[in-house]
Amino acid sequence: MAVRVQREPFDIGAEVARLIAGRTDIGAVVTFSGLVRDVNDGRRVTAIWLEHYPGMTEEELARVEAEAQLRWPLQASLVMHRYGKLSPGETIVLVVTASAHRQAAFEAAEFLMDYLKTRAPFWKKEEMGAQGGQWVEARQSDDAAAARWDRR
Amino acid sequence: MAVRVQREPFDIGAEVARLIAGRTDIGAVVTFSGLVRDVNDGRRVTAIWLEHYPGMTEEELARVEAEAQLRWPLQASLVMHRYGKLSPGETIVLVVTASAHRQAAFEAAEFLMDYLKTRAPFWKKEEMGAQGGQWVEARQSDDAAAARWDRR
Amino acid sequence: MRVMTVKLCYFAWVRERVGKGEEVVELPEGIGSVADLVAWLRSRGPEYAAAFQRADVIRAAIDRTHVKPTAAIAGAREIAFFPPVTGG
Amino acid sequence: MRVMTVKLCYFAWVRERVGKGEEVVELPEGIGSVADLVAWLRSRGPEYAAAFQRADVIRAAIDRTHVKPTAAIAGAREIAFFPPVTGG
Repeated sequence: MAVRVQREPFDIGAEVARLIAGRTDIGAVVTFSGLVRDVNDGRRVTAIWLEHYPGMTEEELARVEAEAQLRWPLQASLVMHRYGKLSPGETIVLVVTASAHRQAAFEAAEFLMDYLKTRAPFWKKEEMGAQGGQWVEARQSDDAAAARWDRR
Repeated sequence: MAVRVQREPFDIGAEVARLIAGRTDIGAVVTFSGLVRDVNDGRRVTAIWLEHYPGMTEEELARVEAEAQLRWPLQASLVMHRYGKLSPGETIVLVVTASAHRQAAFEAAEFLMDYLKTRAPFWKKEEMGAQGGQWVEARQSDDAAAARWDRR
Repeated sequence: MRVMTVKLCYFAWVRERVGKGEEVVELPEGIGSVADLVAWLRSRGPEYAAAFQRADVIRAAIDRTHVKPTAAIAGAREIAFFPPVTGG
Repeated sequence: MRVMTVKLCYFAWVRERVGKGEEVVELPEGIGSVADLVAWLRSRGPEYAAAFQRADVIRAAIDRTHVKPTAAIAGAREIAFFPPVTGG
């Protein structure tokens, strides 16, 4: 059960290995990695700049993770998020969930991503070379994705 | 787009790194790892033996993967499954899906696992120390999980 | 009399009960479907009767593709019998 | 007159338009809610008017917890304003 916010890249294999090391009660591990794409909504992106709210970011991610643990029987979980300048192909976010059975691990990972997308205080600015930068607008589809968990 | 059936352990970090290397069009990568648990349905398990149908296994996994690619816009996918003797804590199966957006990657990974569970010709025998071995019975919940994709 | 030669494969507890993983058999005329083949196999001895006792839970594949009990076996080179799969 | 001293934080384009990331302000009496505070901020100059023009899309947090515009600010030490989040 951990939250980490950092500039540095992370190593998905090492994180999963650390999470399951010495455990023989885990049946399912789901990971989600979010990557920077070089095209977003038709715009060519040369890099993104991720601003965040130090202090609140960690607290909010911990609240989201705690909510996932209330809803699903998770044996381990991890939420990592980067900030600063990132190039296309780099990993922005990593979510890992571990449970005895696959459905809980899948659902909790989707929930963490949906909630994080609408609650964690990060803001993306896309750099588009000579055309300057542009703040990314929030997606209604992200609100809808998060709202589907309200009914439960 | 690959299927691999092997005795040897696999390295999730290396597999994901290979899948996304040099790509800048992937926005989401989901992995599912299935692990051997030391307790299954209340039975203490010291090891499992995975038998499979060489030849058909690879063909069936390739069919399941091709079906996932028909249903979702995947940029890459990987299905790896081990056979032979495995101890608690070891990874049995690894599914990786990559797409521009997270919903496709999540759904395709769940689909691959659900379909694989009911179609790939593997059979698990649990070893329970002095009490001998026992073939694992198929779960109705796995049939139900696979059936939910029929409606689409 | 026309006979059909086919390779049969058995897996998991079907294999254990039959006592072998595969065999080549010559089928008599009149065996058109997978279900017919199961009925014929059951008549071959007590080990086959034990293996195919719960015919409803046994699954089959023809030439490495899942099939139903009603599937025709004409032209098959390899027919496999096994319990419901439990991988993943 | 009773004044309330509070730290304000701005992020993303709110920060860029206001021209600073944070400041400590003394609030006059009568500012009870986040919405009241936004209205007061808009009156502080053209940069604030520009930053808070689309008040409906601006989100707020009090002491690092998301709040609605109707939330009371009494006792707050740190109030942050920012656009809808776009992480992940």
